[in-house]
Amino acid sequence: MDLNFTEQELAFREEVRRFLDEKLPAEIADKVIAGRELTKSDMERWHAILNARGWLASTWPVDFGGPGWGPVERHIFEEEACRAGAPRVLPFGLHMLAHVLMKFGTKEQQDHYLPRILEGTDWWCQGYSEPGAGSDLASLRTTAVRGGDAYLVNGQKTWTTLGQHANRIFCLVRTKKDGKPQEGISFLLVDLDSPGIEMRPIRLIEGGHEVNEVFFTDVRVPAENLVGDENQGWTIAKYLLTHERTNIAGIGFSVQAFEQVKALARTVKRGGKRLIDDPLYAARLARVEAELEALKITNLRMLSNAQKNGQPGLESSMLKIKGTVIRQALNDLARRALGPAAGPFPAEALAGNLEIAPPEHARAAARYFNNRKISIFGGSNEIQRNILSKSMLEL
Amino acid sequence: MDLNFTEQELAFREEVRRFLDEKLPAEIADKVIAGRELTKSDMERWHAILNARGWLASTWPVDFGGPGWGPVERHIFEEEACRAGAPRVLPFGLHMLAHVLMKFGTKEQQDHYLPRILEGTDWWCQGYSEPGAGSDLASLRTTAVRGGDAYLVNGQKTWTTLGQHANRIFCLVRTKKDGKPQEGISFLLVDLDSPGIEMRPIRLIEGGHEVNEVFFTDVRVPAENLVGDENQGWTIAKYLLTHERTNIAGIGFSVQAFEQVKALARTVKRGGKRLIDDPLYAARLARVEAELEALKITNLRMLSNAQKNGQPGLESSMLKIKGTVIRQALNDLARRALGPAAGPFPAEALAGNLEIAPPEHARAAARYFNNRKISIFGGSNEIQRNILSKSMLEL
Amino acid sequence: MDFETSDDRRMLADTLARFLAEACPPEKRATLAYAAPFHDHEAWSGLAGLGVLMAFIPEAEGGLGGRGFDVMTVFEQIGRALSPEPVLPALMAARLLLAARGDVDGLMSGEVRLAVAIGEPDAPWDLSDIATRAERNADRWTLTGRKSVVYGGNDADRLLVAARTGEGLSLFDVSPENAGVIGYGMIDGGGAAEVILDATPATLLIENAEDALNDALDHGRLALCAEALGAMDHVQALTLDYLKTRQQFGRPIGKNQALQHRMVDLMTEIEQARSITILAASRMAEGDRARSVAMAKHLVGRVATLVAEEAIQMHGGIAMTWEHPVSHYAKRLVMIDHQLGDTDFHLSRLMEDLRA
Amino acid sequence: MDFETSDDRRMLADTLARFLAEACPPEKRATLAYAAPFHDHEAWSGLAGLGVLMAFIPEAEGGLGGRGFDVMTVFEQIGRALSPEPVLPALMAARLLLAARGDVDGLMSGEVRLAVAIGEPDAPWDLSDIATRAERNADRWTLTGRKSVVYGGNDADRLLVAARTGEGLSLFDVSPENAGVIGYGMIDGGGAAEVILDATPATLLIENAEDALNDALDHGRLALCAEALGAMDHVQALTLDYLKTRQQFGRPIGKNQALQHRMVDLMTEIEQARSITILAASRMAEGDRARSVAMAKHLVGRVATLVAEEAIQMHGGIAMTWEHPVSHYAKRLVMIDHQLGDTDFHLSRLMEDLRA
Repeated sequence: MDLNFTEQELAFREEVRRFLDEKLPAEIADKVIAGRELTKSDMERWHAILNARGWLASTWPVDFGGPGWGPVERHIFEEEACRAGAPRVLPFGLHMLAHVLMKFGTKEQQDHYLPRILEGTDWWCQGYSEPGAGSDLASLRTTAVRGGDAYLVNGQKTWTTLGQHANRIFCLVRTKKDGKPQEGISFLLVDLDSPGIEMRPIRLIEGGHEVNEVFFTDVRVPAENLVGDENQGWTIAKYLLTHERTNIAGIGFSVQAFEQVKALARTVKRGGKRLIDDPLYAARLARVEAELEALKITNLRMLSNAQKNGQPGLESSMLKIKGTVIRQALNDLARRALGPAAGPFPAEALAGNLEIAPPEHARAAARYFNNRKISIFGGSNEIQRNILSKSMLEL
Repeated sequence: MDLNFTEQELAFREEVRRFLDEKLPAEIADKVIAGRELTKSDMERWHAILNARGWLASTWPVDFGGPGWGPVERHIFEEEACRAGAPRVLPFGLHMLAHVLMKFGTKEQQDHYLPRILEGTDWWCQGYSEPGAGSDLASLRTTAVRGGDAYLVNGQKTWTTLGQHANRIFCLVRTKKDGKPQEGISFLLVDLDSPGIEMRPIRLIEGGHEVNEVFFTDVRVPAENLVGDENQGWTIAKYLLTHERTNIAGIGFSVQAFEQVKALARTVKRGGKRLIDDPLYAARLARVEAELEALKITNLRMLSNAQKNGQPGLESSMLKIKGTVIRQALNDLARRALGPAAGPFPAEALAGNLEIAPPEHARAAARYFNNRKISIFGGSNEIQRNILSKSMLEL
Repeated sequence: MDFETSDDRRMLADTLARFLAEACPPEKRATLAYAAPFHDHEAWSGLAGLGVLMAFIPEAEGGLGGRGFDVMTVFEQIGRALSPEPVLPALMAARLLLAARGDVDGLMSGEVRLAVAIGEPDAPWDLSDIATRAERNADRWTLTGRKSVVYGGNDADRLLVAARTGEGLSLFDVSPENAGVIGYGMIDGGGAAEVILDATPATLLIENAEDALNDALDHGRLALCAEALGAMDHVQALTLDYLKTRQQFGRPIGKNQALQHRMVDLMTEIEQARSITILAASRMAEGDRARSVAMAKHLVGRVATLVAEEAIQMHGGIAMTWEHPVSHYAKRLVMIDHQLGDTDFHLSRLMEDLRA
Repeated sequence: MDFETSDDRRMLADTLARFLAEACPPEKRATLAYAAPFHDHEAWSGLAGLGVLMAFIPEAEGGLGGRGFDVMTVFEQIGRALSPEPVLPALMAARLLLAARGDVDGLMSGEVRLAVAIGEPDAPWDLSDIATRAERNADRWTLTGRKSVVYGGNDADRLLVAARTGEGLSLFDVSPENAGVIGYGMIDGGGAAEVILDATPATLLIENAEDALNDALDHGRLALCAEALGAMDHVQALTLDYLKTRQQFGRPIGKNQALQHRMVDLMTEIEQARSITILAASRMAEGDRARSVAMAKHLVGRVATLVAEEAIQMHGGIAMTWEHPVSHYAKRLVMIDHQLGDTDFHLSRLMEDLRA
């Protein structure tokens, strides 16, 4: 039993720190830390910096041009990147579609798409969810009908994260109506410039635009854009779901959030005293601190298992649940710390050049509301409990 | 909207207080407040005092010799009795069987049994639960087979509260094996002195003896001891369940427990300070205080409904849940307050004449463990949630 | 003992409900509550026309109510409809004007909108922390300090301002034109302002105003509890309906026992919140007003946040959108805890009582 | 990074598990843990014979371990088997004797049973509250005061007693024959004692013993966390098994989704408790030992109580009986929080760190 990183792992961490120190643009880090929206060019810039270093495709094997990191290296990189305020690398092309192509794609598809993902030529978004089919993918209704060398796609996708920045979307579509609902699903690559596609923004609870609806009306998709076999989409989707999910516990985000809240609680004044001197607030914070320290170890334990078995265990659902609960608790503490000053609409939090809340916390309430999503998407915490009950407890 | 008691109700409360002040024996109240076991003669003594005042059968209508109280009077009486440390009146004969007899019994049964309940000639216990059939009464297995003018009873009952003090037991027994399981159940009165009955104590978690197992081997029960019709037992059981459950929220117990814990927290020293000056402890206590104050009003609101409709609503399940959670929280706070001193086995809490905990709290841990039962028996809190979900939320 | 709502109050509630349903339907509210002046002048006049503001004034002073249950009746409807109208500042101003024996006619008619400026950046909730100072030159008072997140301050005709005068606190009347008033909208809709006072001329209304301020604050807290209650009732109904209609894996999601039990717990918590608010409403004129209000605001603060979070979680993604009413109710339910003392602030007050 | 248990420790765990399963089966434990001396002399000798007590002593001192993970290994098995043997006082005594550079041979062989007397009626957990005083006459020390709920004190050959000497705390060796030792059994099994010191002769072991005492206390706390972990693992297995086998309304009760989700939450909490205990075990020789141990004891205290309460609730009445093992595990799990600082006591220590 040894919780310490090896010499080699420590050296790697040093290397990552040095890289972030030198290469992460300060103006991007500031935005990330304050929870402000990143522009597409912010993200492109950061992707390019990572790509130049060979670290963009952090989950790719060496054969495909990845750095060949194991779970521990990936963990170290993510932890350090979060701590430094680096933007999250968009997973849709790099961590999702790329793995589908490596496993199910043709050589041509791999050769065509993978470099474009690395270079940022293609920005992918994900077309899984539909209105009325969130966690229940088997009830998909978007259809793709084969005619000659193309499919005709009709239907609607939703919750398409950052679709506004993308030029391509990978979709699950229904290619067969009879038989079991899972059996008639295919995995299709669609150019968002195709005629018949309309993307509409969805405004979220706190007022931001990060997800979209995508409408397909008689959209023609070349048959060569099918990945895998027709009606193999369910298998592909399951592969992606059970495929290693990196940083599912979101430790890095939580560590950063904890440090921010702690600093805030030492700054905010309630009457003559610091907020941290209020025992009720300090107790809330200390409770989350202990939970977070425990989760770090839980995460390492499961990483260590994954390292050994080459596959993450079913326990990743546990990380998802605890990880989201802890992050949400920290977002909750940040808004609480501000009292009434958490109230102004984010855009108004600087009123006439007057600070109402400290600038890096002006979005505290917005972030709290926005992050209610993290216990819902990617399989809600209720779904995760169902999975754990069945798979680990065998109930 | 007026939360105050009427003049009349206030006068009644005064009367109850005077009565308790004059008539409740101090040595009995002391035992109740410290949570020590009452002897049968303690209980007989208190029942007799109440009966002399005409208040023993608090739930009986005037026609049968009860005081004719409504829900509010009963509430006032119970609240005051708890506050004064009066023992709980045993419900089995007085509040359960008596109502069954009034509704389903023959004139002969009423004339024979009701006075004996009042006078304490008969002490009843309840034979519902069986091993393997707790909340699920339909799966009862104790059989009663009719032969001539008697039933032959075979089987086993369990969780028979204070059966060691009783001379009679009322039982649900299976009188028909085919058909729906609910349809073959009958309600039978059994003399515990009958040959073939054996009662064995069950020792509870904290070491006390308050429940029993009862074994029936070819026990002969006269057919006249059947209440209602044969196979009507399910109807009778449901009648009892939906029949007004007095003091289901246990407000009186909780008020008394709260006052005790508050006094304790002002006495116990942690270093130089009183425990109540520890903000974490004070916060726990203040949270329960607010919950309890709210529950008092919730209880009055539902009483007021019951008063108006003549029947308690389905909300009584809500009172059961919150009431038990609050009582358990108070028991939890009492044991926490004592720190290590909560640890000694109750019988040893006075070691060599040395107090380890204050005598009235020497059973704090025992009471905490024993009262884990209150969220289980009488329909567990899970069953109550199922009931509320179905009946009130219609889910 | 009687838990029936009186006929008068039931009539007021019904009228108000009908009015707000028309004046402030969800689609309209999602826009107007977020654009200056962050409420609707027409709706405001309409409310006043219904006599809603008169419900805060006793009959002896020319009003129609003034009791805790009147406040509760009005604000349950405000909460149910999620109205962004600045009724809360009007209530608090009414209590202060009554204490000052001032004229309440303009307030009751809705013609004069008042805001109450108490909290400050480093003193959000506790009167004893107030730093704004009043100075007297001859018979003229001036105020210096900053009042923060003054609800309704963005659109008020007069500001009632608490400031320190030597030993104690006094209450002053300030014209917004003489102060630096910087208005803005809130994340849960409605408007507020920062008020910068820099030797700003002011009229003394009440000397030694602690009691009057506490009375106004406690009435405001009761109002917020009632508002939360109305909002929770509505959210509970929406969530129940969703559980019954939304299908997943071929059946309504409400068939999931885990959700059923959570829904039962929510219902129970909401009933407890209702009970403690009823208790507080009944104690507004009694010696234990402060304790009852602290219990209510503490408990409601906790429950309202729980209801907001659970309602979103049970709805799933749909309630995360601006378009869906639950998102707006959830924001209001959470942010109510940020006004006039949060659940911990009021718990601390209860803890003080236990220690004493 | 490596989370594998070493072969040596795995062997120790297996041996210990087999030994305790035989020496302390549930039926036997339900009796022997409740009758003086509240443990089993034979089992004690057996444990010592296996080298269990040597695991607390570093190799350099003639032992076989002495690291945090050695402590964790032993106490997980103690907890899993619900053994009432006074191993905890032996561990704490070992740490103190090591600090005093005293002889540990008798301790390791099990021939000398030691108890550690620190807590007092008004000072259950905090060293700074200790009131027992040591006085020196020429070269002879005497102690006066009362030590309360001294685990293992009912059956100890020697007592290690903390007492105040002028400025600081020192550690003394006291023969039980010279003190008033009143032994009794505990509600969760095992024995303890009140120790009355009235000018009781004592031998000074360590002057300025704060560091040594804190080291012993933190090792004791780690041990209690590990004991809770072993007990929780066993209770979780029993509960899962019950959910799968117990039928109600014609199906296993584990088919109730509400119970499934609660069971998943329990499992998750237990894994978190395991993680924080592993962290603490890894920090026993480091500068942040106190903080890691406080986090562990805080979190484990909360989770152990939750597991106890949920296990009883999910079992229903059956787990309320003396006859059923879950009742005894539940008592131990709850009462562990009463030893060496409860969940709030340790949370307060974390709060202090946050403030600093």
